[in-house]
Amino acid sequence: MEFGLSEDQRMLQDSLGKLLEKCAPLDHVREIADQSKAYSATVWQALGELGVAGILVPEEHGGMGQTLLDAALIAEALGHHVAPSPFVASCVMAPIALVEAGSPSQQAKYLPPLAAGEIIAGVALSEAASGVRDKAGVTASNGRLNGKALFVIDYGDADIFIIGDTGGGLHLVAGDAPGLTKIALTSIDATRSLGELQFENVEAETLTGGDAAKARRRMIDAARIMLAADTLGAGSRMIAKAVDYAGERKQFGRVIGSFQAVKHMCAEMASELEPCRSLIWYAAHSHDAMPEETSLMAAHAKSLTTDVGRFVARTATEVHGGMGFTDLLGLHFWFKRIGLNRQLLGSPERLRQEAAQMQGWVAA
Amino acid sequence: MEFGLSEDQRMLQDSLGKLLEKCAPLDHVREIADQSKAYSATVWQALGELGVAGILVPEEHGGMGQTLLDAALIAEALGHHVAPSPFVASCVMAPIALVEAGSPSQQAKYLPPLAAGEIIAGVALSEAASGVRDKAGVTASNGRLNGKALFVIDYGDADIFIIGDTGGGLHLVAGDAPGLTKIALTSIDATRSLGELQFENVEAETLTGGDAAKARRRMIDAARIMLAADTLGAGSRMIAKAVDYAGERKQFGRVIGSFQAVKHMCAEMASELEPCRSLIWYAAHSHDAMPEETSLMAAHAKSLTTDVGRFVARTATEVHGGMGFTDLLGLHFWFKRIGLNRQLLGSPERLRQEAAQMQGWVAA
Amino acid sequence: MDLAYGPEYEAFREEVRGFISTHGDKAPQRFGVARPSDELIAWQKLLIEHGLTARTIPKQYGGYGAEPDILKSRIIAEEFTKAGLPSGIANQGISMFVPTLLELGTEAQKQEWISRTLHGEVIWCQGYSEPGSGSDLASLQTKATEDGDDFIINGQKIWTSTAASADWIFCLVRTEPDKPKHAGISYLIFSMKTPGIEVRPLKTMTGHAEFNEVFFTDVRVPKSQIVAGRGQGWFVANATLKHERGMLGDPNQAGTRLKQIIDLMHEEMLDGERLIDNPLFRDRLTQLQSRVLAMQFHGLRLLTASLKGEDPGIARLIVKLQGCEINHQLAALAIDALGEIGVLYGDSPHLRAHGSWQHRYMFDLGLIIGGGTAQIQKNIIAERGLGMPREPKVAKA
Amino acid sequence: MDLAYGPEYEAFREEVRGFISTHGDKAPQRFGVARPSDELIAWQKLLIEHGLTARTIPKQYGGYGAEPDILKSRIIAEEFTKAGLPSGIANQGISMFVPTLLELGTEAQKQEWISRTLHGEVIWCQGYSEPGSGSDLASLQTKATEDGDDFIINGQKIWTSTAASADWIFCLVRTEPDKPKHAGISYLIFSMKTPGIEVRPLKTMTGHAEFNEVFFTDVRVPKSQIVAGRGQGWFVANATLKHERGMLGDPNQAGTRLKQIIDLMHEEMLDGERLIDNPLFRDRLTQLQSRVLAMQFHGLRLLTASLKGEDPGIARLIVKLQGCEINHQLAALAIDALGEIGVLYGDSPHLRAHGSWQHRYMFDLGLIIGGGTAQIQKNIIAERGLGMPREPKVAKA
Repeated sequence: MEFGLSEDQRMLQDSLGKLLEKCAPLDHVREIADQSKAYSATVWQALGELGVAGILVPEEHGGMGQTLLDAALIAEALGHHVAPSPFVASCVMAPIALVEAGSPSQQAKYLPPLAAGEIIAGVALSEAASGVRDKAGVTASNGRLNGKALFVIDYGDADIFIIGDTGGGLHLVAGDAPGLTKIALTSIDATRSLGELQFENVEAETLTGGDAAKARRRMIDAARIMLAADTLGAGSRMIAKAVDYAGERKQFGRVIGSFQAVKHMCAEMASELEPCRSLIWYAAHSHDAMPEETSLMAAHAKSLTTDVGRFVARTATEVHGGMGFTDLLGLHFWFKRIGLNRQLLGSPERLRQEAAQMQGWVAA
Repeated sequence: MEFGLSEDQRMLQDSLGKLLEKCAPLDHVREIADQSKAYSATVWQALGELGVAGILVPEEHGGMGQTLLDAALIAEALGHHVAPSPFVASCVMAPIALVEAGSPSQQAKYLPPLAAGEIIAGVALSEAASGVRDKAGVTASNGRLNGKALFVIDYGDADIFIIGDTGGGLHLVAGDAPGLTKIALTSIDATRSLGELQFENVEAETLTGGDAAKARRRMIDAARIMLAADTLGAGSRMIAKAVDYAGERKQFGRVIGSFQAVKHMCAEMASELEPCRSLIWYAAHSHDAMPEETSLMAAHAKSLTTDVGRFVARTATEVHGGMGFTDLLGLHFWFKRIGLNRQLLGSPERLRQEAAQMQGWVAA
Repeated sequence: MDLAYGPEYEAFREEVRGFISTHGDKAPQRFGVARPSDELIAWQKLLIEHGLTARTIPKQYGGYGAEPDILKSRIIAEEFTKAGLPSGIANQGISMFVPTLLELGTEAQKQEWISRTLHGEVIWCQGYSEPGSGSDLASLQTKATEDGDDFIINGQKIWTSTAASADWIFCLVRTEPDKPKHAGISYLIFSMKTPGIEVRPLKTMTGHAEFNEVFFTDVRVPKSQIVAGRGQGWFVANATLKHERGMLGDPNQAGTRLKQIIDLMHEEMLDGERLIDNPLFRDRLTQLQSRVLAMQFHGLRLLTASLKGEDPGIARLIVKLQGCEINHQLAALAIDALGEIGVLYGDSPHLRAHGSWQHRYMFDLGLIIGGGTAQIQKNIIAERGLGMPREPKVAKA
Repeated sequence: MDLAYGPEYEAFREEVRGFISTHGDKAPQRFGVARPSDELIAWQKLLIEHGLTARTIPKQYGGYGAEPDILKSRIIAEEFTKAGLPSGIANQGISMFVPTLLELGTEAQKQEWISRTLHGEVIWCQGYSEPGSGSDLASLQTKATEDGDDFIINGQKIWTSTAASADWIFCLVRTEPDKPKHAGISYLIFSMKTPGIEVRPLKTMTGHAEFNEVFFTDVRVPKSQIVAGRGQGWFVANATLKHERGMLGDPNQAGTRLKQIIDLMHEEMLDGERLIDNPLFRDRLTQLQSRVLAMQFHGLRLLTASLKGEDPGIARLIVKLQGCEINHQLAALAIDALGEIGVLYGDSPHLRAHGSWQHRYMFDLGLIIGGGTAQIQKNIIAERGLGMPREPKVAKA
């Protein structure tokens, strides 16, 4: 019985932390954001050297073959450093899609370059996970796609896209396929890239090697756990920053961290966020070890963590006073990262409704 | 333009406050509660001398003919003193029923003794206001009632009952009518009396002088405003008690009211509760002056105030520490009064749903 | 209780409506920019002449010279809002500096500044907060050293909203460094063109530079440009801040936003269903409606207290805390109801309402912090409103 | 990560199950009363003999004498809970006094008390809190004055839960009034039959007397009945409180309550609809389920840290605050879902679950306050967990 991280996992956390501190300092994050770049090539390359791109890709395809808990630790570190890098789609959802639903030849063709970080994959599953807005939806027929997909993750400069259609299937499309129109979507979070894809009779490679419905379920579950972990990382960093700032900033002749109101704000943040860590670990672990529990646990993990995340983002900003509201300190990068995580792939309200449905609590 | 209390209303508040301080001290409240009495005859009589029983009864029937805002000020004072007295049913709902739906002879028969406080009227409208539980419901046919009514207000020792049936009608039944079985219901709040009525072919006097459906609506609206006002009174008393206690109790060498956490708890209570006062005033005023707005305003006033009430009841108890949890200080009488108000005649969730329906926000 | 305004006021309302129908077409279409356009200046002049702005400011200072009448002011505001017309120039010079000068300025200062400020000829900015002095404003460090008949000012101000376009600044500086912190401050006014002043835009989390930092390096200001005397600055600043605090947490603004969300939830569709049909969002909407209504009626209560010259006590102290929080919660509901669309910003496709909900969500957080953080507000409510003890003095370490 | 217990432990689980199927019928049906019945005493003896309670307490003190093994303890707890059997006598003597004595008592004290306490022969109560000393326990005023070989005790204790049925008390008293407050306290044990002790039941807001007040008037106690020496009482008390704090906020208790609410919401009908079909209550239920699950897994994390001998840091400090709050919220949801039925109490008709939801709603508020108020918990989390500064010392007025 061990509910905790292995030595290897702690080392992974450690080396990731050091790496990101070095290659993704705030100034660099700001640079990427100011230039509206899709991601930081430096960070992506550095992560690639640690094997992040292939973390979930089986070893026989050149990956690390690690568990989703390892991926969650990476997501947490990325959130902690507001790292401007692809991850959720390209390193988590796409490998799962190919492993679960790709044919052997599709796996052989795409998994090795994904694992090596040579190609980036965007994923379009928003309509399945969050519901349909603005008449989005992609239909597949005779290997051709039509319609549009919104909120494509890791969209910017993606080489391939994996698209969920309205019928439960999964398809792979080249980033430069004829008939494909790409429209960047600007969100509050300038550290990650979102976009819209419009399809006019676009040629697609359907994933035919497994149960696409199951693969989609597992992609969405995994991505939700990643977004929760990203918020955990961003939130814990905001708490740390608030505690640090409160220990330095003086008002009325004393550091503000000695005022009980400020202390209690910090204590409340920590005591709300810390249990989320345990829930995320469990959810991530279940993806490999107890897959029948994962959908429920992923829904719980993301809804609780992103709700707490909103509270932390706001409260940590308040602890920083006016400085927290400026662009100068850059605290808002974490605030916005948490804001985006909350809404992507299922809002808390929607996830709780799904959780109720899974448990048979909703009358047909 | 004047949104505030008149001189007369301030005098009413003042004399009521003094009266209740004298005739309903905590020891007396405790005595009534310990002996499980329906109400305090002393308090009831003293209130009667001020004209409380007839506050809403027209002057031609021996009452004061005042507005619902005056009644709300009385309810607030009763909550403030956790007064063990009939009021909401006997002094508010029953007079409204008779004025709106009683025939001239019914009015002449019942309003004067009600106004004089010589008889007490219980009212059974829970099923219409809160929904049906445990198969409650009263049917009327040929002047006879059958079925059962739960959560009858001002139940104990009532001389007459006004009953809402499942068809939208209102009926008057003598407290000792043959076939009527009376069962007391014990709630957390020992200062007010609730009961169940079971009817087996009970003879009833149907109110035939007006629009019973409209009368029921106005009875429920008025009662909800009274319950909100009662919570306002009880809540503001709990805040005052918390502030006082925090100013006396010393821990760690200083009064606890000088700790910022305690100060902020008190500030939060006050800043949540104070706007409720304005909302209650408006809702009560609308009952006389803008009746088309009342149902919506009553729903808002009761849902907001009783939600805030729960927060205040809990927080004021916490400020009192262990002492707040004991029976000794008697703080729990207010806590429980607020608890009962919250659930009676429509919970906050239900009231908000009704408010949405009234505004056409719920699809048919 | 009487929610009617009475015949005298309804007659006044008709007058205002008459003005609007006669002159409404002269109102500038775009407004709200820091520097008033010629059109807006002309409009302001027209309004003053008709007693529709600067109404109670004496004629000799360029105002209309009417007796104060809160209801008439309210009727003017109601009618202008209803007609969607700008109610004249709105800036810190008019809302904060003019009342301060009326209360505490010398006759010469009033003559020099009030009329020109009212007529949009002089634009002011406010130099109060400093990077090191936020909640603890009295700890400000900007120094004014004596040099003959002048002060030499060195230091830095922050959160100065219209600094880039302002002509003059009203500014708190430390003139007596040896006195206790509250007693060493003076209130100076000087031209923003004085050599040694540098204005840098201050970008906030919204991505926009709604504020500025202002740096002073050896800025020379005649001693005569002081308001209310040396060491009186803290007193003057508090007179000014009274006017600012009244502006934050306006419940009518929340009412407008509530209406926008109600519309949004009727229009937006998710999976082919209107958002208003989602019971959870609808419940939150109704809950916020309760709070907005309560604060609107609360505003009527405060208005009545003003009319009667009564001190509304704690009822007044809670307005900023409640009002800003409700606004922030309204924005949060809109974002949540919009789901993934709610995170879009800037000039994104699919953006709703120009991204204003996200902007408000962030900017309102700034307002919760600014003008007295929520923590300071709670201190004030507890200490002044509930009479609880002040924070005890800390022992010297 | 490995949530399995492994073969050794699964074998142990089988042993426990074997015991339960062989001996389960000997378990007393009713338990939880302050004074153990003969049946419960016999059951306790059987459990100790089989190493199912008092497992790690040395044989010479009447325990089973096994090596500490957190997982085995957990397995025992799991199986007994599953079977609905009492896991032996549960009282403050066993949970708090015995571990304290093992850690800090003399050999003679251990010999005298531990076995008899474990076997239900001696029942203890705890004399810590006083009316004037709640959060600030160290300010306690109960005096123990020297008189030859004895102390004479005068004062009052409160929140003493089993005082009425207890044989002995472990009690904090002030033996050195001149020393700083933390250094003047001693930990005494004495018989509740000593002359001068009066026990008065203390009724709480629930209407029940779950606690007592204990009054001491010239109570004579031999000086030898001290644990760990004079002036060491604060140190001893903290050793004891460690054991108490671990018991508050148990996530498995919350899990049991959650299941009860899930059942309740499936069974209860309002207007002919199940409560589980009300989207608002269902959402709150699911939200609380998230929090309960998080705290259950959090418990596994703390268990793992214990197994490894690691300090879980802040993760441990938050348990009481979170756990008690979640329990309180669960009770609030049940009450709300029950509507008007939710306010019924005592022996009312239509009452559900014997009124236990209202009882819990109130009692849990007591737990939020007791054993370190939520405010004290937040201070601890901030100061010890996050390393924030302590409240500064107040200047003498």
